[in-house]
Order: sequence, then C-alpha cells, then structure tokens
Amino acid sequence: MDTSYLLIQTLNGLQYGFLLFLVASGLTLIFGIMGIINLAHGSFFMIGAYLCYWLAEKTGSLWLAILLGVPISVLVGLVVERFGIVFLYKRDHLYQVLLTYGLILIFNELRAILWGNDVQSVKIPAFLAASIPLTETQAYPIYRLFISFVCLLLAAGLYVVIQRTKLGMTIRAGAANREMVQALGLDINRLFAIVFALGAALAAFAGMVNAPVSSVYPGMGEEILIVSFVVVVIGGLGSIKGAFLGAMMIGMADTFGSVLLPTGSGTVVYAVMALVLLWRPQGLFGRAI
Amino acid sequence: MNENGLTTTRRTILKGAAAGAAVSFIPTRFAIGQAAKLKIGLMLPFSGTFASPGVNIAEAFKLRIAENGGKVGGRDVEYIQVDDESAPPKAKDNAAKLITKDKVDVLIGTVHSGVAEAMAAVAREEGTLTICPNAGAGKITGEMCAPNIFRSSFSNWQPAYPCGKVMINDGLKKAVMMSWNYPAGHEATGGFKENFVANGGTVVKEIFLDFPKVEFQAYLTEIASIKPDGVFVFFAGAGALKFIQDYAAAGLQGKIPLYGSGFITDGVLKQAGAAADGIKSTLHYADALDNAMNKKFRPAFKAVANKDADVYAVQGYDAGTMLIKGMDAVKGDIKATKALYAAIAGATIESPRGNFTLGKNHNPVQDIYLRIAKGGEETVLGIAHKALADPGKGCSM
Amino acid sequence: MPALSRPVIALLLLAIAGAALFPLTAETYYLKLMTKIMVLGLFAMSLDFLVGFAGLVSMGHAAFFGVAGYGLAWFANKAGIGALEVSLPAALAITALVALAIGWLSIRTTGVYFIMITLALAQMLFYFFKDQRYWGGTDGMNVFKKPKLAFGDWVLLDLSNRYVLYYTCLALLVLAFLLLLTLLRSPFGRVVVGIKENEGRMRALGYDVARYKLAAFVIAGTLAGLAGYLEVVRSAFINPSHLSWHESGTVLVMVLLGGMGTLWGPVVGALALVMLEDSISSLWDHWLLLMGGFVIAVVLFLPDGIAGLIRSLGRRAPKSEAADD
Amino acid sequence: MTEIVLETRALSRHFGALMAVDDVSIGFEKGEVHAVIGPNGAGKTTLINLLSGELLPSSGSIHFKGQDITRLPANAISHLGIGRSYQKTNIFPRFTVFENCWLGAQSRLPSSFRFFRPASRYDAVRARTERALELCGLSQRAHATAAAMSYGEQRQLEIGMMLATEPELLLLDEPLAGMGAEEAHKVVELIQRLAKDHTIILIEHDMDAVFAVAQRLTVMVNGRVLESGTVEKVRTSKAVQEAYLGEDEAEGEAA
Amino acid sequence: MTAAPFLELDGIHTHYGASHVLHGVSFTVGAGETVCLMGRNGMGKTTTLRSILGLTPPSRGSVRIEGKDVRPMAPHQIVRLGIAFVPENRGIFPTLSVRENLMMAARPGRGGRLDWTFGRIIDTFPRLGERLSNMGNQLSGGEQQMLTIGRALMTNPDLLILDEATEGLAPLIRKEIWSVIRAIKATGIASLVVDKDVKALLSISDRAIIMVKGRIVHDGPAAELAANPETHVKYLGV
Repeated sequence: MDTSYLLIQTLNGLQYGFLLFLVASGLTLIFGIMGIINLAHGSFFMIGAYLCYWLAEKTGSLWLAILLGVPISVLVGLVVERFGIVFLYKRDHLYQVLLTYGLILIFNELRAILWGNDVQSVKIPAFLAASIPLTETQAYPIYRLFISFVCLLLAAGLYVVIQRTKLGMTIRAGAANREMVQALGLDINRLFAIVFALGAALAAFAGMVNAPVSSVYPGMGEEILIVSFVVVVIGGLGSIKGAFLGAMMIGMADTFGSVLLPTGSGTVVYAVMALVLLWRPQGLFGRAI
Repeated sequence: MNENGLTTTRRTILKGAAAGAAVSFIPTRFAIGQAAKLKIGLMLPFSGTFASPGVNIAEAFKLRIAENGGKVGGRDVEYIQVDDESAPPKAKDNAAKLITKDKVDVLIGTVHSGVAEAMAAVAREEGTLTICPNAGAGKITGEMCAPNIFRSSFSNWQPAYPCGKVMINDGLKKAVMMSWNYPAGHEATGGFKENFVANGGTVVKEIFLDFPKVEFQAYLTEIASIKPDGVFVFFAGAGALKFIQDYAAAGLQGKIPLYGSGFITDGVLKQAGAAADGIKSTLHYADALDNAMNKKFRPAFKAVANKDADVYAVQGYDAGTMLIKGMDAVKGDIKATKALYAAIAGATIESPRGNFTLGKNHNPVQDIYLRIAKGGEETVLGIAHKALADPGKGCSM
Repeated sequence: MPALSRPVIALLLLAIAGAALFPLTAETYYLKLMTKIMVLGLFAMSLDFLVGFAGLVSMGHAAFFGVAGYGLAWFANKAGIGALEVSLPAALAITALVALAIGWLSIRTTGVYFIMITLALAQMLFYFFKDQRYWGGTDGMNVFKKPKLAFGDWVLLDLSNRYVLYYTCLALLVLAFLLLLTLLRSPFGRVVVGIKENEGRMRALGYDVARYKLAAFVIAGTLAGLAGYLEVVRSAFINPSHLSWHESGTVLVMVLLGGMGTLWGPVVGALALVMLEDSISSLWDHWLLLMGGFVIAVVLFLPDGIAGLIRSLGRRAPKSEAADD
Repeated sequence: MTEIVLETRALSRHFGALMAVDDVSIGFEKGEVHAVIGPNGAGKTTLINLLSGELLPSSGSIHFKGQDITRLPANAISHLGIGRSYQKTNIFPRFTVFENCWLGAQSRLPSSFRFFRPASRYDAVRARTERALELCGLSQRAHATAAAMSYGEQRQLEIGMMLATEPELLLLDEPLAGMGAEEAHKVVELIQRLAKDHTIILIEHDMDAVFAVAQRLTVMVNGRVLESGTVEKVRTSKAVQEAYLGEDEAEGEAA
Repeated sequence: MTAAPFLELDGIHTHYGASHVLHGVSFTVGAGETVCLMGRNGMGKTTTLRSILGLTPPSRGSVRIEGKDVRPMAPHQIVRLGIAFVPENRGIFPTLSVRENLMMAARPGRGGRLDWTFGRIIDTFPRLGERLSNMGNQLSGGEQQMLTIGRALMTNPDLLILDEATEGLAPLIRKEIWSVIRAIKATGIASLVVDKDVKALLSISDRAIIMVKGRIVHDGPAAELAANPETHVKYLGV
C-alpha cells in the first residue's frame, strides 16, 4: 500500500464522512431541538437525489437542478412538518417511530409513482468530470473533491449559523430548554419549522450533490438513514459536534473496512458503534442518560 | 414426489371437476364449447433495477405466442402477470399465490436469481411447469433441478467460463475479478476463474461489493494500485453502466483492459458510449449476430415493443418456443406431464442466438460468442466456445 | 398487568376453535395464508411482551426472527440434520445467545437511544448474513428439508405436511400466549411491568433493573426466534431481508395496530395487516401508499389499536370498574 | 447508643460549576431521627440522592455500618436496608395501592427471577405488603388505583412502598410536602412510631414537625453543613441564627 | 394608570392532566404595580403564573392583558404583549455563554421602547460583565439568578414575573437580588412576585395575594397584611 493509495482512500473516506454529516446533522438537530426521532429523514436524501435526476434531465444542468431542488425540498420539509410531525411533539417515541415509518412508505410510493423504481444516473458536469492523475494508474476524480469541498463549506456555514447568529443561539437555547425559549417571546413553532426544513434541506442537498457519483436508486434513503443513526448514536444525540466526529469515524471505517475486509464491510461500522457504546453509552458528546 | 400427488388430487376434488386420472387426454376445464384457456403466470420484474429485462422477456414471450396464432397446443392462453420486484422475500408468496390461488398451468419467470430459486422451490413442491427465461442461478438446473423446471437462458457459469480462456489468449496472466457479493456474481466469477486458472492465469484479487451498491470508487482505487494485466467483471443493468463510466473516470480505461460476462455491455452500450470502448465480453447472444432467425426476430420485436431487442428478449422468445413445442406434442394436455417434459427436453429450439438443445439438467447447450465494444456498437469476434453445456453440478435427474 | 376480562376470554376461545376448524373448509392458499398469519402473530406477540409490558421499544426485533431462521437453514442445508428435536432447541439457544449479546449492549441505554441501537445492531446482523457467501448473500437459502420429530420409524410430527404445520403453529401460538401470561403473573412479570411504569422507583426499591430488562429482552428474542424458525419451515426460504429493519417496522405496526400490552392484540394486528396486504396488493401496485397512510391513521386515531377499540366498545358495562373501588 | 450507622466523609457533588453538596461529613447514629434542614437548593435532596445511590459523588465517600457504599448502585443500597421516599411523589400511578406496595415487598425475595408460580401465591410477600399498608394507614384503600387517590394518600403510599422493603434506615425526603395540617399530623405520628425501631434521616421544611420528631439536626446552606448537633445546640447556634433561622430579621433590617 | 389594569385574571380554572389545580382564580396587576403572590408549597402559585403565560392554558376563565383576552394566543404571543418571566428553576441555557443568553432574548418593548440595553444590564449586574464568555452552566446560583433577571429585562417588559427568585441563595446574594427587584420597581415596571420570604415580599410589594389550594383567600394592600401578622400566619403557617 503506497502513499498515493492511502491518500486516495482517505479522501474517499472523508468525502463519505462529509456527506454523512450533512444528513446526520439534520437528524441530530431535529431530535435535539424538537425531540423527534424522524425515520423519514433518509427519505429527504432520496427525494433530493431524485429531484436532482429529474431536474437535471429537464434543465440539462446539475447546477440548475440543485438551485431549483433545494427550495423544493425546503418546501417538502415544511409541508411534512406542518401536516405530520406537528402531531408528534407530545407523543411517545414509539408513535414517532411508527408515524415516520408510515411516512417512509408514502415517500417511497410517491417516488415510485413520480419517477419509477429504476436506477437512474446523473451526469457529472463536463468541467468537473476529469480526474487528477497521481501515479501511472491512480487518479482522483475532481467531482469527488468538489463534493468534499461543498460539504465542508456547508458544515462551516452551519457552524457559523449555529455559533454566531441569533437563530443559532435560539436553536441551541431550544435544544436546552424549549419552554424557556417560548417564555422569552420566541415562536417555538416557527423555530421547529425552520429547524425541520433546514434538516430536510441539508439531507436533500446531500442527496443532490452525491447523485452523480452514487447514482439514484429506490433504497438509498433508508441506507443512509441507518448509517446516520449510527453516526448520531456515536456522536451523542443532539450534538452537532458529535455528529461531525461520528460522521468522520464512520466515513473512514466504512471506506477502509470495505477495502480491507470486503465481506465484512457492512458490519464494520456497527462494530465501531458497539465499541463506542461500550465505552460511553451516551455517545461521545451526549448528555448522560 | 408424494406431496405433488396429494396437492393435485386435493385441488381436483375441491374444484369438483371430473375425476382427473380417468380422463387424462381431455383438458380438465371447459369453457363454453371449447378447451379451457391455458393460464400462464408471468412472474417477472416490471419495476426496479430489472424492469427493462422483465418487460422485454414478457413482450418477446407474447410475441412468440402471437406468432403461433395466439394458441399453445391448440388452446387459447390467458396471462396473469405479477411484478416480482426482484425481491426474494416476496418470491415464495408471489409464486404460491400464482399457483394455489390463481391456479396457473405454467409459470414463466424470472430475472433475479434469488427470486427464481424461490419460484423453483415452490414449483418443485407444487409440480407446476416452469420455464426460467433469464436468472442464471446454477442451482435451478443444479441441485434444485426437477422434471418440471426448464431454463431458456443460461447458467451464470456458462457465459463467463469461456472468458478465462479469452484473456489467456490475449496474453493476460494476472487478473482482478470483481462483482456484487451475491450468488450470481460468485458463480460467474467462479466460471471465469476455473478456465483462467486452468490455462495458467492467476487471480490476484477478488472483489465483491454489496449488492446492489454502485459505489465503486474505493475498489477502483485498489485496482489501480494493484495494476493487474486485466480485469474481469460481472455486472448487469444500471450497475454495469455505472461501472463502465466510473472505470473510465478513474482513468483505468485503456490502461488495464476490461473483460466481462456479456451483461456488462448488454443494454447499456448506447448510454455508455465511448467509455465502453475496448471492453471484451462473452455471451450466448449478440445483437449483431448474422443469422436468419435473428434478422427476422429483431424487427418483429421492435414492432411490438417499440424498442430494440436484446438478449433478454431472445430468452423470453425462446421460452415461448419451448412451451409451444412441448404443448404441441401433447396437444394441449398439460396434465400429460411425462410426455410434455420429454418433448421440451428433446426439442431443438430455433433461436435468434442460433439453434440450441437442452442438456440433461434442462439448461441450454449453446454457443458462446466473443464480442468487443466500440463506439456504442458491439462487434462479434467469433465463437469463444462451441456448444457449451453447463456441468449441472448436483443435479440428479 | 394483563387483565383478561370474561368477554375477551370467550372471544379468544372462540377464535382458537375457529382456527382449529379452519382447515376443514379452506383451500390450500388460505390454509397457507393462515399459517403465515399465525407465525407473524407469534412474532408480533413476542414483541408486544417487550414493548407493551417491559416498555422496551425495539426496532431490531427481526434480528432474532432471522437468526433462528438461519439457524434452521444451517441445520437443514449445511449439516443435513432434519431432526426437529435437534434443530429447534439449537436454533432457539443460538437466538437466545444473540439476544443476550444485543440486549446486554442496548439495555444500558434508554428511550431513543435504545430504539436506534437495537435498529443498528440488528442491521449489523443483517449485513453479517448478507455479506457472507456462506449464507447465500441476498439470495438467501432455500430449505427443502423440513424438520421432523420422529422416534425411530415412528413419525410424531412431519412439518412438511401442511396440515401438521398448521396445527403445530396454532398450538405453539396458544402455548406462547399461555407462557407469557404465566410469566406476567409471576414475580418476574410483576418486576418487568413495574420497570415499564417507573424504572427509577424500581431501582430504589432494590431491583437490579438491568438484569430484569435483559431477561425480558432475551425471552422476547427467543420467542421471536421460535416464530422465525416456523417462518422458515413454512416458506422454506430465508434471506437477509428477514432481519431487515422493514421487517422490524412491520411487526411493530402489527403490535400497535392490534393493541399494545394485550398479547392477543398483536395477533389480531398480524391478521389484519396480512389480510389487508393480501386483498389490496393485487389490486393496486402502489398499495404501500395506502399502507403508509393507514399506519399514520392508526398512530393518530387509534393509538390503542384494535384491542383498545374492542375494550372501549365493551366499556358499556361499568360493573367491573365499580368492583375495583 | 452512639454507634454510627451511616457516615459521609468529605462528600461532594457538583453539577457543572454548581456545588450542590460541598465537603459534607456527617455521622448518623443508630436509632436516632436526624433532620437535615436548610433553604431550597441547599443540597439536601442531592445529599439524599447520594446516600441512596441515585447519584454518584464527585468526591468523598459514604460508609454504612463500616462498609464503603460510595459506588454501590441504588438497588444494592436498598438491599443493605436503606429505604427512601421521594419529595416529588414517585409511585406506580396506574397500579393499585396494593400492587405498589407489593413491588416493595417482593424486592425482599432473594431474587425475582421466578417465572412460573403466580406472584399472588407468595404468602411472605403478601404478609409484608399488608404490614406495610397497615403501617402507612392505607389498608382500606388497598385496591384503589394510585393515580386516583388524593395527594395526601399518595404521600402515604410513597412511605408505604418504602416500608414494604423493610429497611432499617429510612431516608425521608420532605414527607410532609404539600400536606394539609391534618394529613401532616398523621405522617408525623407515623414517623414517631417508626422512630422506635428505625434510624431515620429526615428532610423537612415544617419546623414544628422537625422539632416534634428529631433528636439531632444538620443545617445545610449552599451545599455545605453550617451546623450539626442536638436540636438545642443548633437552635442556639449563632451561625444558624444569622444565616437561616434569623434571616427574616436580617431582611427586615435591610428593608 | 388607565381604567383597565395591565393584567387581569378572571375566574380561571386550570388542570394538570386529571388533577384540578386552580379553582377560579381572579386578581389584577395594575401598570407599574408590584404584587406578591404567597402561599405554601403546592397551592397553585406556579400554576397561576404558567396559566398567565399560556404554558399551561386554563380550561376556563379569562386572562386579559390591557383588556385583551390572551387565552387563544400562544405563549410567545402573550409574552410579546410585554411580559417577562423569571421561572422557578431559572431556565438558564447551559450551552450558551452569558453574552448569548442575554443577546438571544434582546428585543424592543412595546412601542419600540429600548430602556434596557446590553450595556445597561451589565451596568446593573457588574458580576455578569466579568463572566460574559462563560457558559451558563459555569455560573454560581446567584449569578444564574442575576442572568435570568437580566435576560428578562432584555425584552423590555411592562410586567416582570418572578417565581422564587431568591430560592436557595445565600443570604448576601438574596439581599442583592431584593435590591435589584426594588430598583426595577423604581423604573416603573410592574411585577408579580412569588417568594417564600414573607417579610421581604411585604416590604417591597404594593399589594399581597394569598393562595390556598388553588383559590385566592386574601387580596389587599401589602402594608395592611404586614400589620396583621395573624392573617399570614394562618395561611402561610410560618
């Protein structure tokens, strides 16, 4: 194993990690602030990918697809929050699990009706379609660097929003004490809607930028949902920092696991989770439970 | 089989039909004045990854029946279609429903190996005539083989096996094999490896990734670092397209030659375009085959299906031929199982792929062609292996 | 604690009698469908013990269903053993061990964590079976050799006979119900139910809560294993999707639909769900859309399930409540 | 009778920067009623939570009859014979009174891993349950659902459940909280009865009740022990006068 | 003082699940008036405050702010009519710094009034100024209490509601809190104060209300009650 090989695999791991972070951060935010465990979160990832495929077909441009797709997914997020999630704020987790499970079924069927069940691919824009040659045979696709770059940018943006803006303060305050936020005159319902739509948009965006490299297929939402659960559990529920660290760990574990231990690759990420939990049942940055 | 007898008898009684055993020459059910329609269950994927093969098989099968005047063994037919969604867990229930609830006489299906195995299992238990128009699972004509189970397509081993020799002939001795981690992938790469190693080659790495994941990047990186003489893959459908594109994007196209079981390019060649240039593959069919049947079949299929025929369509078409040959021999009496099965097993099937016969295990004995892709077109380089029969491991019939 | 009122007992006896007579009238198809319903009913009942009584919401219950199924498949296909007296206890023992391991890890957490961890650990097993060639990958394994219970030449139970299988499933379903009822009335059951109601207080009263939760988890897991074993006998097929989280979700829906905390409710839930699927799925390709809406409707409007509905209909007679005071 | 049964040594617990219990060393004598008083937030309940094993201390240690129990979990501490009641009613609301106490009584079985014999046939447990109901005065209400009872009765049940575990040392966290005068009187009588054969550590705001039952007092403020000793000693303590009992006057002067 | 009092409760009944906590509570708080609400534990004081804010909406009766019925409104809308709330458990956001705790609450009062700015809060509570970048959970109890009051003032309220603001604090800190409350009163902000410290309460309040078991049993000038110790001894039992 030479250095360029290690470098490429590390980049692959980071890129997957960044992507996971976009999905997991929404999941953890929604749980931390709204107390909602949302199984349908992965569906936004899938919706994003299909929107990207569909809009890219229609407009012929990936950029236009993303530009149009993000507001659509925000809208979808808002609709889901207003007409579904809103009934769950005071309900037991069991009911949250079941209702959002029902939502998954609905999303999957709507997808089947709108876009069919076929695997679809999205073209990488021409100027990003090249690769950077590293050795005689090894090269790294530019588009993957682009994904990492965009995800990192978004993660940084998220950090700034959460740490530096009044909205961010309100979000953190809401995660700590929902009622007090209300008692200070801030509209918690609006905050919930914003957070949910933000989470949905992040997941959908991840689905969009990733569509050209992963292709677009029916089960993609659930696949990433469960890995995101692992990320969130490792990082500690409600912790963005934890989600980031967890995403990086899982990104690396999955990439190197699938190379070094091909037939055990599926189990590697869960083994990592089990180890972390043995050490800290509440996750790396979770509050004691 | 004890159980088969029990089931058939029981259903006959329940239906209140004339005692079946005594009148074995007359079709068991009558509509007004004529023989009852032959119920054909088409259990195929009409959605999902394998929707396109599923549709092509169904269209071509119906085309063949239509060419025969819409009759099989003199009886009109009625189709009952079920989308199997390529989901093995649903397969048992779907097949059982077709046989025990809808009471089909013949079962045609399917594309996905796992689903086909489950179908075959039910068909064995219930004793229903079943023709598999694609799924190459070795078991179906191996350890699970049965008098009532036939295949009009191939075994996974079959088209891959000759490719081992092809690579050696091209002077390549060190190969990486890659496929999805599922039985079809294991069987195909196994066939390749058998022939490759026997002729002096070495497989330096076997890569199996989660089915149906198409995230190849980490593995392509690995291939690039290993630098083998050549790569053999077994992928199909959208996954194959994605692989061809990623292989080119990773900069490996032209540097490390790519070989595959013919499914790597079949049906995706147009979309892959230049990225597929230079891929050599072996298969029991090629669109460009130069024979009379093929020249007649392709436009006919295009006329009904409104798209180009492919290997799947051929297999569906041939399944129709097999059924017709068998049923004609028994004049439409599906209950005359012995004669029916013997007729199918002994027939020579005139096919767009060239004529073929069935082996002892009811799998086609057929020629495997070597093809090369260039500019979105496939050229036939010749026959890689003449009249290749599947070894039918584990079949005792 | 599960109070079986007299009308409910009468209904249950009637249902059992009906199920016992059912094969006399049914076609093969419906006989098989009923067998499937009973197997899934047993599966759902085992989950109800966990969710409805011990208060542990597991999203990975299908893991045990699948592990036992693979256990049977291993005995039948790999070891060539068709003896029920070998494969059943062994499959259940393996399942219990797996439940012990998963439980030991997940019991340390509560609430949403528990949900997510059971889900993730079950998924780990899912990949274990999916990725290992040995288990047949996604295509799974077909199990032709159905288990038999025989002493010498005398065959006591031959599960390849569909009638024998039907009555075996029925008997096991009833037995499992009685077993769980007995458990719930024992000191152990009281502790389990107490933990659901107020875990902290149970600890303060001197109970090592984790051990009881773990025991409940293993019991439920093992019963799910029994269901999984029967499922593979019934369908002669196992593949990783038997352990998938969709399966776990579906069985949770059955529990909720039928009515949590009743044991018999989830069997009704299984019946309702399978019948619904059987009737709609052939009419409409996108029947899952309806199913999703149905699940949501149950959550919103019928949180106590069908059992709750029956109970509220039966609440016309206030006598029993007055007797309490 | 100066045997120390329970002792804390330099016990501390902080939450973030907040020192809830700060360097507390108290010895509780066998057979005494020892009241811990102090303003809300002084760390009294935290102290009880540390003693009963529901919280782990940040530093320091706890000893029961010479055994170090600092790191023992709550259930193990309960089995040593230390029972507790809660300030905020902490019962099984959907169970009957009998079932509530039953769970306390059953915890004294060597193990509840008994799967098949119906619980109701364990006569020793039944006897313990009935004794506890008798003691806390709820025998007549045995079959009422806990949630449906009055607040005062729930407070009685709170104590009854603890008694069903037959502890020798009782940790009572504000047993009179929110009670009317008559109900309070009943509970004070109960404590007096229990005091005959139990060691009791009592947190209470109601000074009349405290003076009626306690032999010794510990005053806590801001997590620290301000004074500890006999009732007389504490009553006359200058520090307590200024900081706690006499604070009203201090406020009055400032006004 | 206008005709309608700033806050008016009219016969409110409130339930917590099945238990009926408030039984027809009525009282008023005029603009700029300081009113104390007294009673033993569990008598419904906190529930009354929560009912006003809509956090535990009453099932019957009305709550009016400047004559406007606020019952159909959400808590944040009610609060925006000019109320600031300092809850019993202080409600500090532990993961926000002192500065952020204050900034997130900042908004002008009704009519765009901006009497209380960040600077003025820091002047009023110099100890907070020293700890601006500390997280909420790194503060002592007294500092947390000051932060909560400061945060409440950042909303520029017309009525300040304080629930057990001096609870669990050392005597010196208590004194400081009382003097702050007195200073706030001097700026003309009305307050509704719940506390256990009867003497301190009566010394700063204009009017005193006593609750027993979810009902008002006494409502009158604070000075009057201070002069009649037997009344509060009867209801408050001290």
